[in-house]
Amino acid sequence: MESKDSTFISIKRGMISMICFFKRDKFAMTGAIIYIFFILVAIFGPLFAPYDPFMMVKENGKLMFNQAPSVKYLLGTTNMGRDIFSQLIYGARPALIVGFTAAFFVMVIGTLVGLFAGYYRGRLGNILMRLTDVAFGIPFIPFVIVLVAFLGPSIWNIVLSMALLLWRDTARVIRSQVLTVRKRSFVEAARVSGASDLRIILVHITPNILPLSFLYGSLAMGWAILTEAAVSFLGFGDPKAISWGYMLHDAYVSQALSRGSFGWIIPPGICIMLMVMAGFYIGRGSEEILFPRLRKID
Amino acid sequence: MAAYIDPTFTQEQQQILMQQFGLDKPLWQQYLIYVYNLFQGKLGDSFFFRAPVIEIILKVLPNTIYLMLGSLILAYVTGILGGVFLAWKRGSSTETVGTVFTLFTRAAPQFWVGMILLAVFSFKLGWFPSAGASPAGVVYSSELEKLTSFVFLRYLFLPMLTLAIYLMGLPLLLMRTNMLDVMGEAYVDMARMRGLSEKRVMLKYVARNAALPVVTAMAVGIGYAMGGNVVIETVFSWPGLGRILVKAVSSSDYPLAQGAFILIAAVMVFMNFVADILYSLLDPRVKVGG
Amino acid sequence: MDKNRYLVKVKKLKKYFSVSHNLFRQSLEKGNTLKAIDGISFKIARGNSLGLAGESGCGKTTTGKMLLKLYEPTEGTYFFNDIDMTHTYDKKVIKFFRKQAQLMFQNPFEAINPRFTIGRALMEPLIIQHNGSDKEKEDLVKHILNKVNLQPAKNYLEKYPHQLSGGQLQRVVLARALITEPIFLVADEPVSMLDVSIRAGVLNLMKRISNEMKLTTVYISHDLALIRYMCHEIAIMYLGKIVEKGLTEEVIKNPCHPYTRALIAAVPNSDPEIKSEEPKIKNYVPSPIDLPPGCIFQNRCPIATEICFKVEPKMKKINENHWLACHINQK
Amino acid sequence: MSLLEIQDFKVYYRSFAGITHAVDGISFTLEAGQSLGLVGESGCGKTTAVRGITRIMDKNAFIAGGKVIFNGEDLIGFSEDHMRTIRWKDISLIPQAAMDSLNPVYPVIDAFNEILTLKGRMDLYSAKRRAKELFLMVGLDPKRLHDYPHEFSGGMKQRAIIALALTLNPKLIIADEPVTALDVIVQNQILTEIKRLRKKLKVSLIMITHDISVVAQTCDIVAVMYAGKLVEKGTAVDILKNAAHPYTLGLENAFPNLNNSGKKLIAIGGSPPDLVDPPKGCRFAPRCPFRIKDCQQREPVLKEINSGHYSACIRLDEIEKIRTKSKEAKTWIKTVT
Repeated sequence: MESKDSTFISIKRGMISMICFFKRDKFAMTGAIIYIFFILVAIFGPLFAPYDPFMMVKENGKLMFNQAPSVKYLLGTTNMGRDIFSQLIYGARPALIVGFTAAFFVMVIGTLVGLFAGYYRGRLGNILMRLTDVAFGIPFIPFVIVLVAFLGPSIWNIVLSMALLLWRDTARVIRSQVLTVRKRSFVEAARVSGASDLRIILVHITPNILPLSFLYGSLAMGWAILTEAAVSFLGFGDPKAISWGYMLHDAYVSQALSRGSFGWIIPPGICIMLMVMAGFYIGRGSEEILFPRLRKID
Repeated sequence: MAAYIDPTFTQEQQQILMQQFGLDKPLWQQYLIYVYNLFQGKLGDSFFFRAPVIEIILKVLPNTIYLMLGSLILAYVTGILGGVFLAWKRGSSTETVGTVFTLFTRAAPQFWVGMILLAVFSFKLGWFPSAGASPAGVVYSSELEKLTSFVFLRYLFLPMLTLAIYLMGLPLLLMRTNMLDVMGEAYVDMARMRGLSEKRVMLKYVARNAALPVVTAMAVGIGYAMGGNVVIETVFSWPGLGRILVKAVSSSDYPLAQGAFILIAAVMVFMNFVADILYSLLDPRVKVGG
Repeated sequence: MDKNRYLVKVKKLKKYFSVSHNLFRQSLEKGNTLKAIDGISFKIARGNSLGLAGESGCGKTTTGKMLLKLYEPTEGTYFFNDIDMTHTYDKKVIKFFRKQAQLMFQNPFEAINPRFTIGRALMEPLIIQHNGSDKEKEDLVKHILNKVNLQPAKNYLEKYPHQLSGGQLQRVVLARALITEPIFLVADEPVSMLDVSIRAGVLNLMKRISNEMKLTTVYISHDLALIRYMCHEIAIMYLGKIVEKGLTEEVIKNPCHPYTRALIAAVPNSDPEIKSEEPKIKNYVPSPIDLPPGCIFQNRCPIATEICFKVEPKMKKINENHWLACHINQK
Repeated sequence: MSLLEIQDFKVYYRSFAGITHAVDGISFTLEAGQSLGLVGESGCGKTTAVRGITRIMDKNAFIAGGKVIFNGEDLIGFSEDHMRTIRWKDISLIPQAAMDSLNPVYPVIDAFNEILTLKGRMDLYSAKRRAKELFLMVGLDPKRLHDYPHEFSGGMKQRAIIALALTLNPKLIIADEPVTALDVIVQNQILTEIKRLRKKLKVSLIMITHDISVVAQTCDIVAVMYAGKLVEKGTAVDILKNAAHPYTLGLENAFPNLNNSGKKLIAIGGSPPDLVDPPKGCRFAPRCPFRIKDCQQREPVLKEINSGHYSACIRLDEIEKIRTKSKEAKTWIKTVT
């Protein structure tokens, strides 16, 4: 009974501290609101989207292409006569899917590699560190492009290709954090009490580095969304999903720039920017704050 | 396999090509042959351009370097100065606005920024050319002449600016937080205690030390720059490595794609090496080669 | 003499660290070996306490960690309870050793996992070592908190480390060390981070509890006054070697090694009417990498002669309670 | 005229919890050539107090009142520019963290040149000569002037910092725990050096420390600080042999002494108060075994016991009795409120 109560209390306490955190920190609060907004759009948006995003809208049998923004077509139409506003709404889904799944993989892989590389300073640690160095030596976007082209253009392949490299930042930061945590005397105390290596890693070290890996997860979410946009823009995106990057690709190749159709160019970029910004805000741009410590410790 | 080869080849030519590249063998063997050739310094021939890969990529390499170095320098100079400025204005609303604006530049997709600049300054206002690195028919006698010609610089300007806007965020925010960190160091208080002016303390003590990790972060900046290059070269149709890579990948020109990829990686590794040397020159605590 | 008299027996123990930055060649070659401990020997009788004194970098902390098997020695033997701990890889034996030998730390603010409550932190060794029921464990935790004067225990169980003061935390650290009922305790500078007015309380508590529990203890400290207050025996360390050892009173009242003398003379006298001595020794501690032959103290010693630069002095008994490693003062 | 006269000096910190009364009305005077030891435990406000004098303070600290009369002028009214002309020329500082108080990216000589050539004080050539002279004075090899700070050992760095503090022949040197981070033998060397130079150059010194025995050997007068207030001041002999405040007596009980083996250490129970909301009356009262009702009502002021020896205790007239009783361990076991 008592343990149940205490779990309940600790959950309640956790919720309260979470709310307090968001309340205290205006940046994190803004980020959370942006995310919630886009999540709602992703779930319910299609219900409100005026048109099917792939549909070539015809009025009186005439293809309504390159329409200027109007009440009917809020942001105008594409050169194929598709409604831009509807595309924009549908674009939230792939962005969130890519963001969340990539961030999840990045967090898990990066945290595990960082934990083991930091804790086992011997052969295993060295191998993992070299692996991270190698990952740092590979140019990121070119790698994703090549791999996606090879595997075939789909959202999951994009996520996979990104996850294969993007863990490196997290791993390096987590490792340096583990290096400092493992030097703290409570870790030594655990060893003196007879705790096994695995117990020390899981029970004593992990809780102390988890906040950092969440932070890197939220940043990775931003990177993943940006990278997906870039890959789609270059024409390697999933042709079955309308993503914001794909919309910009479409706009670019169909001369929207020279026509000055800002209604087509600007909104998808703003959506991407807001979403990435939200990730930065939740992590409060801490990538830059934490970065100086990354290499000092090596 | 034959699908990758230009259909205008005769059957016989195709056979020769297939054998030459080992394209008649299973995929893993093809790869081993490729790696073997790579170690011999042979990158093979491009399917699409029907020319040696090495020739194609070396021809466009200078363009990529100009774009990358130009924007890196621009980004780091403005970034470091901006970081010093924001740290100086710490606690003011100027700082908050500046920080948020910088975060926006980091969050905006770089190709999108490029597209907007292109639409405004090139298509609408006509101040800058919209694509390529030089007008048709212009030939430069040397790279130096190209680099000093006004025409080329006009072509370079927009892509360089776009990339610089994207790259500027890292050194700027890093410089700002480092400055704030260093301000807490004992030697800064001691410098004030010695009666030095605030300007001198901020520049000689704070900024000088805060800049060190920013140089370290250049390694990361270079990584971003190489990734950014690929996208921005495509937006501005800049004839560089990144664009070659994108073209090669979309036309399944594997030798060319791999060649470009390897060269990009090589440039990155080399630039990292340069950043390390630069760091050891700036920080007396690090010895060269130590 | 009773064979069982000594709990800890250390013979010619050495610990070398490689300081080579070469990843592939981490061999212990000359020139890149740091001799943290270079052949030390001592015994501690059951229930006795030994103070390891010396300046930073003399190897006293490394010695403490070797006594707890946190480091494996490069050479030499270490017997604990008549079991050769240097060559034991039996998991059961090691686990039992972990129950019997415990450690106290210098910095109490780092010694407790910041994510654990005090109750949880004290529970941790029991989860590993104790087979009793949850209720039994909880009672043990409360009992030990009372024992270290953190009363009422209930008030502390749910607290996090950052909510306690340094003195309270150091008591929690002591409680955690004692909760498995060890027979051996190593305390590494246990009060150097605490304020003077708090220190005495922790020291008195440690003294009382080690008597009650008949603990064998090792105190590591740079503070001779503290060691004199806490320990029966003392060993003075310099550059990884013991230069003088014996009963604390004997060594402090009648120091024979020039280094021990310098250490004692350097302690400022709290009586303003008695002026402290001017320092006699010069130079600084040499780097422990690549030391010259002969006595390790040669470059700073005010009485060194020719032999000190050639032959390393052996540890010799000068009376029943006093050992010394010095060519000059041994005669 | 005294060199430095501090009257009812207050330095507070703004924080989330409220205003921390870190230094809350301290007064002392320092004659030219004298050395003063400011003793107290961590958080008692001793560093804040001297930082307040030089006005090199944290962003959230502010001077809440009082006077700092240096050489006949009140420094509190000085502008930042005016303060800059006083710093180092008249008042210099030897900080605790000698390791981190030199710019790591410049050789040590740069710090000397910078001070010496500031505002055309000297040309570079004479500056170099002066730096060499100073290095010799503190027992360092002048060749090492061109080394970087990280190439110095702890003791050497502290010597270099002392040399730097002497550069402009200041009237007052503030030494903030100058030997705390050093090993005993080096500590002794540095303290001896400070004493020697002080006598030779006739400079005044304020030494901040938590270690009474350091003060005993280096200072003429001693002031004991507790929770932002001075509780006792007097000559070194007054304080260390005839203490007249329960806190000072308690500190001496708690201090292990190498020369006195029979002494049993006695702790002061409890811990220092929260300075955001300091207790009413005497700040030591909650931990004091001699407190009476009045102690927690009325704030004690420094009263002279005999010439130059002051103590802030309400029961000062019973001090003989308190002194005797304070030597017994059982006195201090009394529970703390």
